[in-house]
Amino acid sequence: MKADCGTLRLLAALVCLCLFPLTTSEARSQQAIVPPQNLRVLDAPSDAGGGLIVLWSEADYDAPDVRYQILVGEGAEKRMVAEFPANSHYVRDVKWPWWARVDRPDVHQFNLKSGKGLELKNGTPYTVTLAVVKGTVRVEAPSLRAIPGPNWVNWNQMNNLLLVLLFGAVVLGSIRRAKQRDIFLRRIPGLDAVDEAIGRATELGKPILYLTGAGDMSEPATIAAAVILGRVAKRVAAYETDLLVPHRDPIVMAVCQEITKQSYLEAGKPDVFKEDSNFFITTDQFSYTAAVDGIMLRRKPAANFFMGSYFAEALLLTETGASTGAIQIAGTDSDHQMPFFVTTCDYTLIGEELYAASAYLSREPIQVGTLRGQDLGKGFILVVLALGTILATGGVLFDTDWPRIMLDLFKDLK
Amino acid sequence: MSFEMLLGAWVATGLTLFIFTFLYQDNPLFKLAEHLYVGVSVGYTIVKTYDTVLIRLIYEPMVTQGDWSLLIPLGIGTLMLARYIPKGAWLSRIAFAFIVGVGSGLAIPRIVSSFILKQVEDTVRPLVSIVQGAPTFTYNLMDPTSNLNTIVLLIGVVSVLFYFFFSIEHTGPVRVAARTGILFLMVAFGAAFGYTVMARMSLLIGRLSDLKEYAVPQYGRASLWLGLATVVTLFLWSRRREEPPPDQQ
Amino acid sequence: MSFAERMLHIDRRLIFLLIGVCTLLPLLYPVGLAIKVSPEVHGVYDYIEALPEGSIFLLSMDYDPASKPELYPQAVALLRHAFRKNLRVIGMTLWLPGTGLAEQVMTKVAGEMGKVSGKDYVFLGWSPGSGSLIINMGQDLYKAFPTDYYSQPTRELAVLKGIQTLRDVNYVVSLAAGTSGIETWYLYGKDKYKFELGGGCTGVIAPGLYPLLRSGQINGLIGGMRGAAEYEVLIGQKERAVAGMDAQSATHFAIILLVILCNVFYLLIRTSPKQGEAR
Amino acid sequence: MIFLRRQLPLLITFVTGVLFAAQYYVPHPRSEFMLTEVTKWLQIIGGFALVLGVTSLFHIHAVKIRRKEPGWGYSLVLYAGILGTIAAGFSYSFAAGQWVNGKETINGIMTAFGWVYLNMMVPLQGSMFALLAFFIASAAYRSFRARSREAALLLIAAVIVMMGRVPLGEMLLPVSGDVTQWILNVLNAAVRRAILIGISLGAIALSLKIIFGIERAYLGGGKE
Repeated sequence: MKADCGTLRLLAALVCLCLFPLTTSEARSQQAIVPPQNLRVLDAPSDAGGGLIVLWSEADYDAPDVRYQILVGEGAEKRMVAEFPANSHYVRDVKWPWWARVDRPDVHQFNLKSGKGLELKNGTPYTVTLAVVKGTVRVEAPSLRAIPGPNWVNWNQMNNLLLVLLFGAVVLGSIRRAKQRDIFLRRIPGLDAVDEAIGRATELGKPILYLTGAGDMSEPATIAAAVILGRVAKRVAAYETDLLVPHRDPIVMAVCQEITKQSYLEAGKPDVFKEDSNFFITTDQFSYTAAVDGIMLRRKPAANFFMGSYFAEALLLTETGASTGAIQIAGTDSDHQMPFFVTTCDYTLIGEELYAASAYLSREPIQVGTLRGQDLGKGFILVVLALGTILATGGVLFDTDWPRIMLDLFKDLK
Repeated sequence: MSFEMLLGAWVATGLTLFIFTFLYQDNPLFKLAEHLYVGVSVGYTIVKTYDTVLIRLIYEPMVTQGDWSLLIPLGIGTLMLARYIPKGAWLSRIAFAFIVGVGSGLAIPRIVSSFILKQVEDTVRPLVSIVQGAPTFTYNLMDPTSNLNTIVLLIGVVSVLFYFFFSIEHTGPVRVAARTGILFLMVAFGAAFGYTVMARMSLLIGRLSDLKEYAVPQYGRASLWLGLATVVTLFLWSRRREEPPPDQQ
Repeated sequence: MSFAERMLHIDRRLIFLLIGVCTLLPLLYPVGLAIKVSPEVHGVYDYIEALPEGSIFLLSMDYDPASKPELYPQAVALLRHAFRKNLRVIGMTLWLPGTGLAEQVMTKVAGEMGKVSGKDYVFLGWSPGSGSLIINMGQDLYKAFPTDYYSQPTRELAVLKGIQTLRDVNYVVSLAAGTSGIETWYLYGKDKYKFELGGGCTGVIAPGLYPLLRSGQINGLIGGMRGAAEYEVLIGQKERAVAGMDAQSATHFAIILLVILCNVFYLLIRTSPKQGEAR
Repeated sequence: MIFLRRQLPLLITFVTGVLFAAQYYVPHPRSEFMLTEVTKWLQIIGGFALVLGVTSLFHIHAVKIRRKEPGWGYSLVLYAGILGTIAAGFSYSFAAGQWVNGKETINGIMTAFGWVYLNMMVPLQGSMFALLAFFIASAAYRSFRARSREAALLLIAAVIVMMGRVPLGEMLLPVSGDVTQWILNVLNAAVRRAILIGISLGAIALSLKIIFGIERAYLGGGKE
């Protein structure tokens, strides 16, 4: 094999020497065809096995009209599995982050994977070689053997792991901190609107309607709705206004009943607490809606609160409420219903504002800490966006590659 | 036309019209159709769950293919049903713990790569492009990837993120950013609003197309006859009620 | 009560009537307005158009009867296109209540194109789990669906020859009416198994999918009945969605008119001096 | 016993959570095998969860019927719907010559179960949501007011999109189509992206809290 190569190389050199005087102007692409240098075949990293990578140095003759061929075989017999122009397949073309790169960017890299027409079994040695073809000239590099095998770590995803660990630490740390001392939360303007609406209902001597949404007690929006109900009930108790809370979920009703009772107690008005202010209607979406609409039309509440998660019924509820002239305050994380809440209600707590309002009121360390942790996460992303844009722009302006050192960290490359 | 198809057309038309009577006001015809709807959906769910889960996913692989490892999920699933036995209810927690644990574990890294890294990656873009070898600022609004749109997008993402900041006071520059954020939010909600109108109208168009189809003589003009019958029933019902119906306004 | 207030308090059933008429008239007397095709819909169409014969196309019909008018025409158009290109089609759904509709559309379109179940296409039906189902399909398709909807063992089906996991599928399109839809297919599917993903969805969730469209996580998006109509135009078989577009135009303009009227009256009430408190 | 009831579930959540989060970074076939098996299990357990979902409905309406609460007749209708559909699902199809077993069609012949689905469930659910079209219209007239500058902006954007998404709008005002595209592709995408990032952070935080046993609401239900 070695001898073969030597002869070929010699032959190629001779051919080139003969041609040289004719081709001085097209020098580069007409370089001598020599076997590829520094050929290496390795087990592909970060995979479940069944993959090999072939690496070799760039050559002077790398041009579109020269082609590389990859040959693979189990024994001595090899067959061609890929053929491509010589100016393609570099390390820099492989979509791997910089830390997972196996060599310098200008080295050639070809990934062999088990798939259509090729089967690479783990643990089996394979013979791989590379040939260069130009016109009728074909030279082959010495064959190499490699064994594909599975790996325990996918290095391409390490940035993902790093971010999970970082964010996890931030969230858990914030919760711990919130347990030790007070964390600042800004006041949510929507809460003023809540107080105002209760005040107005008292003036008019009309009841207040409070809905907790369609979710069950496992949904963050429902939990927030229950917390805010506590606040509303406390105010309502102080003013001795009527409170109506129709429910769609028996468990949510039971929880809310407790919360309401507690609020009346805290307001020093346990005697005005009515057991039936929280009541269950039905689980069916539209039956519930029809029933609540009926309550709105008959009792004409002065203020309607829609907190929690809502589906298509949202519009039916708020439209009827708006037509009775009630002040309407909504708070929901159901983004599909948000437009309707914003246009039909006087004030809407949008998405996370609902959780924030609940954390603000409850001061519960887990809620407050989580909110703080998420804020820090958002802050981190904001910094990445700003810095990343500057670096990316710089990279284009100055035609450099080094901004990748940071940018790759925030890409999903696998 | 077969008898089943004819009957089907009449039933479908009738039920559609019963639901639509809600537009007049809440009434027994609507309530009937609504409860029937819930009942049929639940019945359908039960039959499908039986057929798919018990037969196709458990029985067939276990008995015909001998995959006895499926006894494990069967056991965990049964634990879940222990919820209904007061003394054994705590057993269901083991099943929930398993589902929720695996679910959370599966979700975390995938969310990071799909919805955080991918989204950040697409937002972080150079603010200049190379056009014919020279750095140029592209400002074609209709090209979503032009540099101008990249800037607008960046401002939008940043300002909305600022709006949802809760642990700092909204004053000074943060206030400006948050105010910009709310404007962006409103435009996006507007777009959602327009699109939702389209969606709901499509549903109505779909139902009315069906009614139109069933109004042809082959179907015995089901839509027309049943429409008439519904109106008459509704009229009689509202006359029979002692007190006048409460004003819908 | 001022004029504006009286106008705002007209019986809402009159408005219901207006919308009913605006929908019904164009359905009875169609005009056939021209429909422009958007780049989002072209994304899906072009990709299917470029797939070589025999490629694997998976259509996941993740909707229930509530969204039938929007997504059923999309499913019909996509299946017609795929069968016409002689792709091997896998049909399924993540939504239990949509099983019957999905089965109906598969058999209907396959029947009209002369395709045979098991040979040219397979309908896998519904299976529980959503995310875990998709992962399981990505790991081993035959484990996730040991049999198809008709209880035929999937391993023996000619149409699935050479397919082991989702990695071997060339194109997945999810027609989604909500969660357990396009996002789920990305999160638990494409993220790891790297197939190409396209989407079709109801109008309600369409705006929320644009971030994924921009970042290339989905290569196209067919939005609502309008999207379906565009696809019908592209494959040259204009049907229900195109027929609905006139009615869609009429109702949209009716709504726009109503919104404008509402705000005019609202402004009138607000600016009238003694009605400061009126709402 | 306390351990079994309280600590064991938390321990299971912690171990499975960490294991399956870590699995993502481990491409080894053993880790992949574990993923294949456990997702298969989850699929089956998911089916059991569905059963849980519908049982509370049975209970609520049974109580209504037993106590003869107002409207208990409708609860009977609901039960009839459930039982009728189940009966159809397990009936014998004479046309196809076999048991229906939850199939809508057998060899291209529609079964009784398929009939119930297509002629009852599909029109009922479809019509229920079609009602919303009417209510959007009445809300458009009665309540979609520009109460504030923000709401005004929302309505303007809505009107543009409503015009730009229908042929008539594009014909009368050709620019509306392009403006709609821009709003959706740029302004809307920016907001949705920020919301998506926010929601994702929230979801990750929640999952982490569940794994570390800080959030236990999901364990609810059964008494200790």
